[in-house]
Amino acid sequence: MNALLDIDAMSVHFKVGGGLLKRGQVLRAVENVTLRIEENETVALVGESGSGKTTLGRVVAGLADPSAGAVRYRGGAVRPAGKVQMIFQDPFSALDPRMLVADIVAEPLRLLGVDAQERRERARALIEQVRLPADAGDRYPHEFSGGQRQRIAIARALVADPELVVADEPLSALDVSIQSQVLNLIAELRETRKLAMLFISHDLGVVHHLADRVAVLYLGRLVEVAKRDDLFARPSHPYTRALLDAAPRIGPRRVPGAGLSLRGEIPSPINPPSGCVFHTRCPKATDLCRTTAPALEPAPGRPVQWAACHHKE
Amino acid sequence: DANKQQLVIGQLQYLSNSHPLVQVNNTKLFLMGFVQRPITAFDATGRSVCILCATKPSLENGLAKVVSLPGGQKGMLVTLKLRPDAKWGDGTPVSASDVAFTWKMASEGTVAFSNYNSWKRATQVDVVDPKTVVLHLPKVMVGYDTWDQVLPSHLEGPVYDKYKSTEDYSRQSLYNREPTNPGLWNGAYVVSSAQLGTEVTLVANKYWPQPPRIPKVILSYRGSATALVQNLLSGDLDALPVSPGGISFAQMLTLRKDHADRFNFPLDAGYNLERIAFQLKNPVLADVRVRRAIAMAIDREAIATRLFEKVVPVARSLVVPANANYSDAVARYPYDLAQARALMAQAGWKPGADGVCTNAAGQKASFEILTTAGNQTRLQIAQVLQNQLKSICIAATVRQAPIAIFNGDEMRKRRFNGLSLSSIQFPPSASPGLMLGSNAVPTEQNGWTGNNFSAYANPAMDAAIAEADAALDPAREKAAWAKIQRIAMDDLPILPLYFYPASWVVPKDAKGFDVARFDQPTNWAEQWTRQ
Amino acid sequence: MSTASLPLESSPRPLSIWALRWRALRRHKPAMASLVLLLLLAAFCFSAPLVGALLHVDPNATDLFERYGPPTATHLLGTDEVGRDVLLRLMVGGQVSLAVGVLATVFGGLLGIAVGVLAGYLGGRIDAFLMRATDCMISLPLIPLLVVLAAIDLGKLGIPPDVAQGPDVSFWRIVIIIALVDWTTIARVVRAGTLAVGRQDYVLAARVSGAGTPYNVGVHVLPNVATPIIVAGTLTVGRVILLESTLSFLGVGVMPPTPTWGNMLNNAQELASSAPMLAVWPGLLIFLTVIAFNFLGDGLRVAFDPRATK
Amino acid sequence: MASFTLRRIAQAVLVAAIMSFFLYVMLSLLPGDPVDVMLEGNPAVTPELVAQMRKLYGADQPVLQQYGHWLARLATGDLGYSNSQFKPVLAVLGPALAQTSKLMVLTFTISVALAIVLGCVAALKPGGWLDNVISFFAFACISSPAFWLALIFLMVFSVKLHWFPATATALDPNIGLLEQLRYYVLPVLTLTLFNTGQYVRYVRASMIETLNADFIRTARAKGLGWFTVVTRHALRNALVPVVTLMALGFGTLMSGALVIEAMFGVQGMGKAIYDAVMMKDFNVAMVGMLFATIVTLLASLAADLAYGWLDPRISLQ
Amino acid sequence: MSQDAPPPAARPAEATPALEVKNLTVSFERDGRRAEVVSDVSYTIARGRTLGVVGESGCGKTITSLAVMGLAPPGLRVQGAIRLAGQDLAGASEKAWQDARGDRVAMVFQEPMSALNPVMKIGRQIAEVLVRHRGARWREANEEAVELLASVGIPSPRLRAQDYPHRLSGGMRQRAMIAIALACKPAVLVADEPTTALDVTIQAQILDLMIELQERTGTAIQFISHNLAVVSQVAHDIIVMYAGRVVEQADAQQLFAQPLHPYTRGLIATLPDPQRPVKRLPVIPGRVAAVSAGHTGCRFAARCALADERCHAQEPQLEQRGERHWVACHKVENA
Ligand SMILES: Nc1ncnc2c1ncn2[C@@H]1O[C@H](COP(=O)(O)OP(=O)(O)OP(=O)(O)O)[C@@H](O)[C@H]1O
Ligand SMILES: Nc1ncnc2c1ncn2[C@@H]1O[C@H](COP(=O)(O)OP(=O)(O)OP(=O)(O)O)[C@@H](O)[C@H]1O
Ligand SMILES: [Mg+2]
Ligand SMILES: [Mg+2]
Repeated sequence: MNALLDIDAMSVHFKVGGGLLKRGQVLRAVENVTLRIEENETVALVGESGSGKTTLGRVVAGLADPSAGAVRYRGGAVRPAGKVQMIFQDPFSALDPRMLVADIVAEPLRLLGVDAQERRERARALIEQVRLPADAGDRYPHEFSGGQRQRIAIARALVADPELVVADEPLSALDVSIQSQVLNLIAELRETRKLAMLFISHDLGVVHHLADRVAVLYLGRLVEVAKRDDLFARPSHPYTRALLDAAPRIGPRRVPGAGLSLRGEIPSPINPPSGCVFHTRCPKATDLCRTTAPALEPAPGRPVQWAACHHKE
Repeated sequence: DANKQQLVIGQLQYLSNSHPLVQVNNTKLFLMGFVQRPITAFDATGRSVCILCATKPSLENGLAKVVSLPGGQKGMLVTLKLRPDAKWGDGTPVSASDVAFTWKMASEGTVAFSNYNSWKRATQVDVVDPKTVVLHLPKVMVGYDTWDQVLPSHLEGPVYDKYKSTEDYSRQSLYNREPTNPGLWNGAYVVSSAQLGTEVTLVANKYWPQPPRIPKVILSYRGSATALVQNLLSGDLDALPVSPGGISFAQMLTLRKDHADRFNFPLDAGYNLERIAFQLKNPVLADVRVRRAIAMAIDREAIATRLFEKVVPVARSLVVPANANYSDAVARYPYDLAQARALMAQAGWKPGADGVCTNAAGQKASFEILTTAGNQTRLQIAQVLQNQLKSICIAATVRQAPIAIFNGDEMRKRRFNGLSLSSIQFPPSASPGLMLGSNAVPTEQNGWTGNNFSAYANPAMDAAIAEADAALDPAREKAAWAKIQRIAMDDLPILPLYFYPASWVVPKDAKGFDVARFDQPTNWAEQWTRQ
Repeated sequence: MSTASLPLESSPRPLSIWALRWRALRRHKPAMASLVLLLLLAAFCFSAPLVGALLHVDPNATDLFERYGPPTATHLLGTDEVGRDVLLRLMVGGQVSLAVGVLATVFGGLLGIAVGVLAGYLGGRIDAFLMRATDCMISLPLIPLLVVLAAIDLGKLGIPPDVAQGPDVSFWRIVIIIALVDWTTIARVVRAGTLAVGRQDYVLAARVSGAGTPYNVGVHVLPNVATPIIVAGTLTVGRVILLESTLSFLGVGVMPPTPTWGNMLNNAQELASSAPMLAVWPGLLIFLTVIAFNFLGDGLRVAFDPRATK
Repeated sequence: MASFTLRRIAQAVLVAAIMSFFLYVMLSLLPGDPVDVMLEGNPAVTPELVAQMRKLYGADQPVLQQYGHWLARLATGDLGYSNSQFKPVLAVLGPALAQTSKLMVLTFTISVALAIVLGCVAALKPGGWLDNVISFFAFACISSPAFWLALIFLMVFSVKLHWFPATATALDPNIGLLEQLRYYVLPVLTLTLFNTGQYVRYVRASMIETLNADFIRTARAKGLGWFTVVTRHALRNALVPVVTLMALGFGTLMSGALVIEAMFGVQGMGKAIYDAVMMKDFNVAMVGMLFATIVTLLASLAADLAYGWLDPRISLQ
Repeated sequence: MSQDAPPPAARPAEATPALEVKNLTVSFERDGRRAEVVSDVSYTIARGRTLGVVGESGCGKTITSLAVMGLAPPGLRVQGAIRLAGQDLAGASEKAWQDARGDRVAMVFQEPMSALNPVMKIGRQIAEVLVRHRGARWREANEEAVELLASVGIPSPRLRAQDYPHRLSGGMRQRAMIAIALACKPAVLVADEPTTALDVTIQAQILDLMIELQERTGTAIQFISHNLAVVSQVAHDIIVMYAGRVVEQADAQQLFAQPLHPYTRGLIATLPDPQRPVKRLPVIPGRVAAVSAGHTGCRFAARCALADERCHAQEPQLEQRGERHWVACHKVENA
C-alpha cells in the first residue's frame, strides 16, 4: 500500500533567546523523526508536555517547516490544497468569534475557490453530520458550548473532504461527560469517511480507543512505535512502560513507592542529555545509555514494534 | 519699604544675549536704555538731545560744519564733546577713544552687528582730546546730530582686536561672557545679575552723575502675555510696558478698566508706525485705484476708536503729528464705501456671483492678509480688514506667519501676495528712504536688504527723499518731507494705520513714566520714582 | 446511546458579537453618558449653519461696535474681541477641533494599523525594525517636535508656494503632523492584537486550509483587532484635541481666523480677567469633549473586553 | 546585567545617532535661515553683512554637509555655540536643565507617589465610590488643557487668594528653602495633576489585573491582611508594566513642560528648545532636542533595569 | 435547603472532625435574581483522611473550596456552617479568618505557575507563612523554609529557596506550593485540582507526595479533581457534585464498586478503558447544566435517561443508601 504521509528523518529546531545583538540557543523540539501514516490509518502521538507532539503535528499540517528531513505527501513534497486539515485543542480559540458558524465551516471551501451556493450546501450537510441543530449555521460561535464548538471545528476540518486530519488533543479541553460524545463522533466520521489521522493526546485511554498505531515521543525523539495492542500489552521502551503505569486508572488508593515511577522531570530540549536522552530518568540506565544514543529498531522478536532503547523488552 | 526701592518690570520677548549691538530687538533696546546710553536721544518733543554728550552739535554752535570734499562734493565735520562726568560702571571715563573704537568696529565691518544709527556714516574719526572727537561725514545729512551708543574700548578693544570675526567676537565679547562686569555699562544702571530669558537685575551705576531714585530694577521675562498680566495682578511684577515687548493694548485697556485703583496707565503716541504694505507685484494691487479703494473701505477710525478705545490716533501720514516734519497736506482716505466701490468699478472690477469681484481678464479680486503669528492685536485687525474688504467684493484670507518666516521669506523676500501688517520703528532721525526709496527694495542682488517691502519705486519720491536727507535747513527739510508724505499718500505703496503709543502699566506710586517719548523711555529711567 | 442533536438554549435571534457589545456598552453608564454628550456636542457644532440662519448671524462677521457684547437675543453668548458671535464661533470652532481630532486619529490610525499589522503578522526582522522605529518615534520629545513640524517650511520640501500657502494649509498641516507623530499607540496596540490573533487557532486552521497572509489579515486579524483599535482611537481623538489646543497656545496650531476651540481659548486667555467667559466656553468644551472621549474609550474597553475589570 | 546595560547604552547611542540626523534634517527645514532672524527689524542691513553672516553660519552649504560638520564637531566634544546667546550651548542649556530638573524631580516624585496610593486605593474596590471618584479625578486631570489649568490656578491662587507666587522664580535668590518651595507650588501642581492623572490610570489598571492574579489568592490563603497583600505581593508585580510608561512620562517632562514653563516664567529645557526653534538657534535646538531624546532613551533604559529588578523573569543578560 | 436533612459524614465515628461543612450555600444576585452556585453542601473530613470531590467544570468545586478558605469572590454570598476543628468560621470576622488561613487550613491551587508570586523568592514565600502565623523571625523562618523544601522532595533545597518560581519546573513549583500550604502543619489542606496542569508522570509523583505527607502529619485533605481516576487514587471518601449540588457521596471503594446515581455511573462508564475496550463509548447526552435560578426538580434530569415527571418536578435530597453511601436520586431503587 502506498503511504499517505512519509515523515523522513525530520527535525524541527527553534532559535530561542536571540536578539539584535545577541546569539540565541537552539531548541531541538523534534529530532530526527521518521514515521509514516498509511491511508485510512490513525496514528496516535503520545508523550509528556514539551515532547514535541504539537510541533510535529504542525509540520504535518504545513504550519511549520522542518529544519531537516522531509515530509512527503503521497510521495510528493507539496500537499494538495485542502487535503490535510487540523483540529485544535481549545474549542474557544479555534473559531473566529466574528464569523457565522456556516462561514466558519465553509472556510476551507472558500479557500479552495468553491462557489458560494455549493459552499452553503456542503457546510449545511456537515453541520448536520456533526449533529448540530439545523439553524446552527446562522449563529455565532459564542452561543455554543465547548463540546458544540469542537463539533463545529470538526465540521470545518472535514468539509473539504480531507484525506488526513491532524488532531491536537481535541478532547482535553472538554468536560469528561462531553469527551465521549466527541470521541464517538470522531471515531464514526473517521470510519465513514475513510480518513487517516494523526491523533495527538496524552490520555492513553483515548489513544487506546482510537488509534491503530501509537508513536511515543520523548524530548523530540521517537522512542517507540507500535501497533496499539502490542504497545499497550507489552511496551518495549521503559518510558512507554512508565507512561502506562502512571496513567491514572480507577482503582484502589495509591501506595507510594509501588510500581515503576519516573524520577524527576523531562529535561530541557535546549541541552538534551547525552547518549540516550531518557537516561536521566530511566530506571534501567547504564553507562552505555549515557554515552550512546540508541537507534529506533524492532524489539527483539517483535518485527512491527520498534523502540529506541539499549534495553528493550 | 523695600518695595519702593525696587521696580520689577515684566517683559514678554525673550532676551537672547546682552550685547548692545548684536541682535537688537525691542526687548534689547528696552534693557539698553537703562545701562547703555546713546550719545543723543529724542526727547518728549521729538528733538534730539544730548545724553552722553556735553553739547549737541549744530550748525549754529559750530560743532557741525559743512565742508567741501576733494571730489567737489559737500561733506560735514561733526564735533562730539562727551560729558565730562560720563563714566563706565568701573569708573573709567567714557572717552573719545570709545567713540573711535566703536566707529572702527562699525566701519571695518568684520563684525556684523545691528546698529540703528550707524557709526558707519562717518568716514573718519579724529580724537581731539579724551572727551572730544571729530567725525567726518562724506555727505550732508540731516541726522548728523544723532549718535548712538559706544562700547568701552578699555574692555572690548582688546577682545575685538584679537577676534575679528563676528562669530569669534560675539563669543568672546565680555558682554556675552561677563555681562555683570560694571565696566561694560555706562547708563544710570549696571547689570548686577543676568539670567537670560528669566531675569536681569539692574543696580545703580555708582558713577552715573544723577543717582537713580529707584536703586534696583528687575526685568523679569515671561513667555506669555497672559502670564505677565496674572503676575502683575498677583504682585509678582510691578510694571509692564505695553506692546511691543509687553502686553497687548487690549490687555492694557482691560487692566485700565478693572484695576485703575492699583495702577497708572501713562500713555502717548509714539513713533512706531503700524502700516499695511501692499504687494505691488500682485496685478490686483498694482492698480492704485484698487489700493485707494481698499484705503477707503477700511474703517481706520473705527479700528482706532473701537479696538484702541481712542487711545491711538489714526495715522494720516508717515509720521506723528508731533513730529516737526509732519504734514497734513496729503490725500485723506475717509471710510466711504460708495466711493470705494466706485473706484473698484473704475478699475474694472465687477462683483461676481459669489460676491467676489472679477475683472475683464477673469481674475478674481482675492489675496492674503499676512500678519505675524502671536500678535493678537494684529490678528484682530486682520480679521476686521478681511471682513470689511468683503464689502468691496474682495475676498481676502488671513494668514499668520511665524516671526522668522514673516521677516525673512515673506517680507524681505517679498513672497506675500496681498497685504501685510507690520510695524516699522520710525524715529525722527530715520530717513523715509528706508521705507520708500527705490534703493531700499530688497532684492536678490542686495541680499534681500531694505525695508521697501512693496518694491515701490517712483523717481519723484526718490528725488524728494534725497532732498530731505540732505536738507540742513529745517524749512527746506519740512518742505521736502511734505512732498514725500504727499506722494506717499497719493501712490499708497503703504497704508499707515496708526502709531503705537508709548504706554505703561505702572504702580500707583510710580512717577516719571508719563512722558511721551520718541525714544526708549528707559533712557530716562533715573528720573522714575516710587513714593 | 448515540450522540443526540441538542437544542440551543439561547434566544432565537442570533446576536452578532457587535450586537452583544453594543448591549454591554449600553449598560456602561459613564460611557453611554459620554456617547450621548459627544453626539450632542457634534450636533451642537454641526448645527452652526442652521443656528446662523435662524439668528441671522455670520460667524465671521466682525463688528467693532459690538465688542465683548453681553448675551442678547441674537448673540446668545455675546460677542468676542472683534464683535463676532461667540456661540456661532464655538460651533464652527468645534467643527474644526473635532475634525482635527478625528482626521488626525484616522490618518495616524491608518499608519499605525499598517505598521502594527506588518510588524505583528510578518514578525522577525521586519517586526524588530518597525518596533525599533516606533521606539525611536516615542523617544522624540513630542511637543518640541510638533512645534518644529508645525513650523517647517513647506517650500523647502518642494511643495509649490500656492499650495503651501493655501487657506486650509494650517488645518491640514496640524492634522498631518499630529498623525505623523501620534500613530505609535495604535501601532503597538495593533501589533499586540495581531500577534495574539495570529496565534489563535482559527488563524492556524485557515492557514492549514491554505489561507495566505492577505486573507488572514483581512478576514481574521483586522476584524478581531478592531476592538483595541477603536478603544485606542477614541482615546486618541481626545488627546489630539488637547494637543491642538497646546499647539495653538504655542502659536503654531491651526491659525486664526479658522477658529478652533484651541485657538479661541488661546485668544481669550489674554482677556481672561475682562471677558472670562470667552476663555471659559472653549476651555469647558475642550474639557468636556476630551473627558467624554476618555470615558467613552474606557467604557468601550470594558464593554468590549469581557475580561477587563470595571 | 552589566553587559545588558552596556548593550542597551550602545543601542541608545545608535538610536540617538539616527535621531540626530532626523532632527537635523527637520530643523534645517525650518523656514528662513538664522541670518534672517538675526537681522530682524534692522533696516540698515547691508548685502555684504548678509552674505558674511550666511557664510559664517554655514547656511550656504547643503544639509548633509552641514550635518557632517556638526557631527564632526560633536565628536570632538564641541556642542557648538548658541548663535542667539553667543555662549556655548552647554552654558545655555545647563541652567535650563537645572531649572527643569527641579520641576521634574518634584513633579515626578509627587505624581508617582500620589498615583501609586490613589491607583491602589481605586483598584481595591473597582467600581466602588472611591474608585469612581479617583477615576473621575484622573480623567479630569488628563482632559484639561494644561495652560487652561495654569491660568485658572494663577487667577485663583495667585491673583485672588495671594497664596502662592505667580512665578516659579523668586526675585531674591537668598530666600529660605521653604519660601523657595512656595514658588514651585503652582507649576508643580499643574504638572503633577496632568502626570498623576495618567499614572493613576496605569497603576489602577495594572493593580486590578494583579489583584486578580492567582498568587494574590495564594497570599490571602496564607492569612495575610490586605495591606500586606497589596504592598508585599501586588505592588511590585503591578509596577512592572507601569515603569516603562512612567519612564516615558519622565522623558516627556524634560521637554513637554514647555507650556507650564511659559506660563510660570521658568527658563527650562522646554522653553529653551522652543525659543531656540523660534529663533532658529540651530545648535541649541538641536542639542536640546537630542538631549531630551536621550533622556527618554535613558529613562527607558532605567525602566528596563528597574523592570529586571522588579521582575526576575526578565533576564538581563 | 432543609435543615433537617441527614448530615452526611465521612467518618461519623469521630467526635470533632478536622473540617465540617454544613448546609453550605453560595449564591449571588444579578438583575434582582438570585442564583445558587453551590447549594446545600454538607460534608466532614476527619484527621488523616482524604475527601475527594469530583464533578465537571463549573459544578462549584472551586467555589466550595474557596468558601472553606473564607475566600469566596466578592459578590458571592456564603451561607451555612464551616467548622474548623469545631470552631465555626462561617460568620467570623475577616481577622479570625486571616488567623485561621495558612495556619489551620491551607490551600494548594491548580496552576502552580500563576499561584506563586513571580517576583518573590521561593524560600521567602514559604517563610512568610511562618512569620505570619508562628511569629518567627525572617532568618529562622528562612531556615525552616529550606527544611520544608527538602521535605517535599526538592533537590538542593538551599539553592532552590533562593530561586524565583520561574526557574522551577512545573512539578517543582507544585511541590513548593505544597510546602507553603503545609508550613504551619494545618489541620485541613484544600487541594483544588493540584495535578491537573501536570503530566501524568509528574502527577503520580505529586499524588505520592501528598499521600506520604498525609501519613506523616495526619492532615485532613479535601482533594478536588474533575478526574475520577485521579480521585480514586488518593481519596478515602468521595463526593460527586453536579451543578452545585452533591449528588452522591460514598466511601471510595463503595462508589466505584457500586455507583448509584445515574450521573456517577455515566461518568465511570464514559471513560475509555484499555482493559475493557468497546467499539462505541456510552455517553451522557446533553451538556453540563448551567447554574440557574428558580430551578425545580433534579438538576440532572435533562440529561438523565431515567428521568420521569417527578424528577423534573421535585428536587431529590441526599439519602443514605448504604453504610457509607448517600445519594440524591428518585430513581435509585430502579437503578
Ligand atoms: N515557536 C516556538 N519557538 C520556540 N520553542 C518552541 C516553539 N514551539 C514549541 N517550542 C518548544 O518546543 C518544545 C516542544 O513543544 P510542543 O508544543 O511541540 O510540545 P507538546 O508535546 O505539544 O507539549 P504539550 O503537551 O504541552 O502540548 C517545547 O520545549 C516548546 O517550548
Ligand atoms: N464571582 C462569581 N460570581 C458569579 N458566579 C460565579 C463567580 N465565580 C464563579 N461563578 C460560577 O460558579 C460556578 C462554579 O464555579 P467553580 O469555579 O466553583 O467551578 P469548578 O467546579 O471549580 O469548575 P472547574 O472544573 O472549571 O474549575 C460556575 O458556574 C461559575 O460560573
Ligand atoms: Mg501540544
Ligand atoms: Mg475549579
